[in-house]
Amino acid sequence: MSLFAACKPLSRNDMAERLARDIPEGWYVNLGIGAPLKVADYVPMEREVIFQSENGVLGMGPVPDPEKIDRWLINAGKQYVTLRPGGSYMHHADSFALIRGGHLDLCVLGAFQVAENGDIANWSMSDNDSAPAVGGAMDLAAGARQLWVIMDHQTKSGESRLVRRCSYPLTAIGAVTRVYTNLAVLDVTPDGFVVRDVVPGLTLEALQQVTDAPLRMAAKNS
Amino acid sequence: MSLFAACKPLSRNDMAERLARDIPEGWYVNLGIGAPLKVADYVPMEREVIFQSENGVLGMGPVPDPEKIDRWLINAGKQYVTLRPGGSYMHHADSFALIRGGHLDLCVLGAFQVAENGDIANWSMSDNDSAPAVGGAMDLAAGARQLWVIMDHQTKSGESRLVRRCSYPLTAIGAVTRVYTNLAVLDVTPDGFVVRDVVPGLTLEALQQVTDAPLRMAAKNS
Amino acid sequence: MINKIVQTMADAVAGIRDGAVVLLGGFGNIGQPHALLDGLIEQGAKDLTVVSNNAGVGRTGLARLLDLGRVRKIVCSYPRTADPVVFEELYRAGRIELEIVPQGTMAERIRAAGAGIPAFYTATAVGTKLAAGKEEREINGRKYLLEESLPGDVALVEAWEADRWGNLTYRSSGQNFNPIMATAAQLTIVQAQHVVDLGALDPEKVMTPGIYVNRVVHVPYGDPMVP
Amino acid sequence: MINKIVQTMADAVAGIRDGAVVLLGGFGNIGQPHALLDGLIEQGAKDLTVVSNNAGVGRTGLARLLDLGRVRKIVCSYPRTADPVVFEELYRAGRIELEIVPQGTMAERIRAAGAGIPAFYTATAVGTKLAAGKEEREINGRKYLLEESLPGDVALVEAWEADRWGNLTYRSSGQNFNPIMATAAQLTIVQAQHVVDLGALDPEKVMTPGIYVNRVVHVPYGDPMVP
Repeated sequence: MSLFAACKPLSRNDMAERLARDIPEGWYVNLGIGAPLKVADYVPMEREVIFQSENGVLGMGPVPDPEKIDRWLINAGKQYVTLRPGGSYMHHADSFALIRGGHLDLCVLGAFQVAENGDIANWSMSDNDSAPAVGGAMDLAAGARQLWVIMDHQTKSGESRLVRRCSYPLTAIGAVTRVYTNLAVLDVTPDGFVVRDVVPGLTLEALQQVTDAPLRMAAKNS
Repeated sequence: MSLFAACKPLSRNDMAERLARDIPEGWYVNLGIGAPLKVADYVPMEREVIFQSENGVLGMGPVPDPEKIDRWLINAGKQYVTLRPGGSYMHHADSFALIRGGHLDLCVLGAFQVAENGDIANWSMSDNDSAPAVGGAMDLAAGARQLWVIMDHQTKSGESRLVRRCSYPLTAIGAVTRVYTNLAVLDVTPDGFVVRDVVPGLTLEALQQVTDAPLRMAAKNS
Repeated sequence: MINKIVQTMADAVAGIRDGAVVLLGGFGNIGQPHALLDGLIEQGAKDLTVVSNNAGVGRTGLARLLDLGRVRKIVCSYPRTADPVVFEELYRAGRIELEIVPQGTMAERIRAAGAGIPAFYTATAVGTKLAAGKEEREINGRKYLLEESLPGDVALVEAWEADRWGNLTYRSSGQNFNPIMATAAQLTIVQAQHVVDLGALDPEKVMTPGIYVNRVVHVPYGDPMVP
Repeated sequence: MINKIVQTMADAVAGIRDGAVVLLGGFGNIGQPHALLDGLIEQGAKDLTVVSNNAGVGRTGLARLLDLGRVRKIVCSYPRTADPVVFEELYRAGRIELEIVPQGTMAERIRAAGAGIPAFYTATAVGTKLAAGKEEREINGRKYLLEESLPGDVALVEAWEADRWGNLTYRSSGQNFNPIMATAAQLTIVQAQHVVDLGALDPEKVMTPGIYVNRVVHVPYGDPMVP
C-alpha cells in the first residue's frame, strides 16, 4: 500500500511504548487482556503507576522469575504476576466496586472497532456469536475515568477500525476517550476523532484515506 | 391492681433470663440497646451463642474487667465489650449486609408497642418527635429471621403495649415473631397473639384484661 | 459446642438437591474448590444451574460435571477459556443454557443476594445487547440498568484457613468470588487447606465470618495446579 | 514517587469548600477523626452538610462545628446521644436541617456511592414514616424502597496505620463507617495513628487500598478518650 511507503507503522511493542509515555505517575490503571498488558513493560518502576487486575489484585508488579512463581497470584488473563510493596488484595465485589465506582484513572482495552462517538466494540464479532465471552470488559469500559483503546488502525483485510458507527456488538456507549493505533493517536471528542499524533511521514490526508470516520487535526499546543 | 395479687410479674432480669432460655446454641443474635442487652448475661459461655453488634463486632464476649478495657472495642450502645476467640470485625456496610441479608437468627429489641400483625413501634413516641433517633432498629427489625421483643406488658400508666394496631410511629411492619413481657410469652401468628407461657398464678382471662389485642392460648405441646 | 468441620466429603456435600443453583468460587484455576466439585460429581445432584466466572477447562472438575449432563444452565462472564471444549460442544448442541453476565455485574448481583438487596442499578452494559429485557432508567442524567440479585441454594467455596465456627481466610488472589458467594447461598460448603483452632485467626484478618458458613471440610492439597 | 502523607493539618484540610458534603467517620467516640474535625473548624468552610452516624457530643469536635453555625444540614441515624446538647438546641431553634436515615441504609447508600451504584432497593423502613416520598416497589412478593447513593465531596477518616500510597488499616471496632466513607468522596482525608513504610502492611490486611485516599496526616493521639 503506497500510503505507507513513506512511513513505518508502529509495531505492537511500539504502540504499547507510545501509550505508556502518556500515563503519569500516580495513576491507577487497569490493562485489558492481550495487547494492553504490554503497556506495563514500558512504565519504569520508578514512575509509580499502580496496576489493577479485576480479579482482586491492586499494585501488580512484573512477571515473576520462573522459579519464584506464586501459584496463588494471577492476573485477569490467568498469567502469574507479582505484587509490589504497597499492593493489596480484595474480593470480586470490592474489585468491581472500585472499577464501577469510577476510581480507576485509566483502563486500556483492545477493540475491534471504535466509533467517533466513543462507542467501543471489543467482545463479540457478531450477534450470532456462539458463546460470547464478555468478562469484565463492559464493567471496565463503563467505569474507568479514561478509556484508551490500543489496536491496529485497520483490520487485516484493510477495513478501518475507526468508524462512524460500530457494526459489531457494543461493549459500552460513549466510553472511549483516546485511541492508540499503529498509525496515529486520536482523541475522541464531542466533535469526533481529533488526531494528536501520527507516525513520521504520514499525512493527515493519507491517514484519512484509511479511516472510515472523519478526522480533524488537533490545534497546535492543545 | 387485683389482677396481679395472685401472681408475681417478672423483673427485668427475670424476663431476660426467660428469653435467654429459648436461644439455642449456634444462633447468631443481635441484642438491642437497653433491656435486651441483659439477655447475654443469662446465656452461659458453654452454650455457644454468637452475639453481633451492628457497629461491626461479631462474637462479643462479656463486659471487660475495668482494668482490662480495650478502648477501641465498643458495642452499639457505646459500652466497652470484649471479643471472644472466634470473633471478628467488619465495617458498617458489611455489618448491615449481614443484618439486612437475613443472616441473623434472632434480633431482640425493646418496644413501645407491638401489634397483633407483628408491627413494631420502638423508635419514636410521636410524629412530632424533636430529632427522633432510629439508629439500626429499622434495619434489624426488617432483616433478622426472628424478631423477639422484650418489654413490660403495660405502660407505667397501665395501657397495654400489645395492641391491635400501633399508635406510635412504626419501626417495621409484620416483623415481630415473639414477645416476652413481665407477664407472659406470646407468639405473633397469622391469627394474632398466641400465649405460650404466663407467669404462675395468672389466668388467660386476667392477662386478656390487661391486653388490648385479643389473645389465644397455644395448643398443648405445640 | 459449635463445630462446622465435617469429616468426610460425603457429609460435606450431603443434601444438594436436583435443580439447585450452585455458586462456584474461583477465577480460572485459583480458589476453585476442585475437591468439592468432585464431591458434587460423586453426590449425584443433577439439573443444576451453575454460577461461575468460567465454564470449565479440559475434562475435569466443572467440565466433567457438564460432560455428565448434570448442568442445565450456566451463568458466567467468560465461557471462552483456554480449553473450554466440553462447554462449547454442549452449547453448540443446544444442550446447555447460557446466561452471559458482565463480570462486575455478576459479582454485585451475588453480593446483593447476600446483603438483602433485591435489585440495584448499574451503568454496565447500557446500550449493549446484554441490556436486552432489562429495565433502563435515567438517574441524575446518566442511564442505568436494573439488575436483580443472584442468590444460590448452595455455594462451593475454597478457603485457605478455617476454624470450627467457620471463620475463613483466603490466600492472595484466591479470594475472588469466594467471599461473596459464601454470603449468598442457603448452604455454604467450604474446602479449606488448613483447619485451625478457634481463636487462632486474627480477628482483623477474618474475611468470611462463620455466620456465612455451614460446613467445612479439610482438603490440604497444596498449591493450585499449573493450568 | 507517590506520597500522600502531608506534614501539616492545614495541608490536610486545604480546599474544603463552603457548601461541601462532608462524610465523617466514627461510631460514637471510636474511629472519629477528632483532629481532622479540629482542622476543619480552623479551616473555616461553612454551609456544610455533615453525614455522620451521630450528631455530636458535648461541646467539642462535631458539636463545636455545629455550635459555630457552620453546618446547614446533618444526615444521621442517631442524633440522640448521651449529651447532644448543641444539636438539640439548633434543631429546636430550626437552625439546622436533619435527615434521619436508618443506620444500615445510610451505610449502604455510602457504599453504593463508592461502588458506582446510583440506587438500590431495600426492605428497611417499608411502611414507616421514613418511607415518605420514596418509591416503593414489590419484588418477588416483598415490598422494598428505592434508596439513592450518598456521595460526599470530602470524607474525614480515622485509620490505625497508613503508608505513603494511602493504604490503611483500622483497629477493631474503629472501622465502622471509615472504610466505606473513604470510597465515597471526591477528596478523602485520613488521620492515622501510625505512618509505616510502603510494604510494611500485610497485603491481606489492608482494609482501604490507597486508591481511595488523597491525603494522610499523622496524628498519634493514642487511645480514644473515655466518653
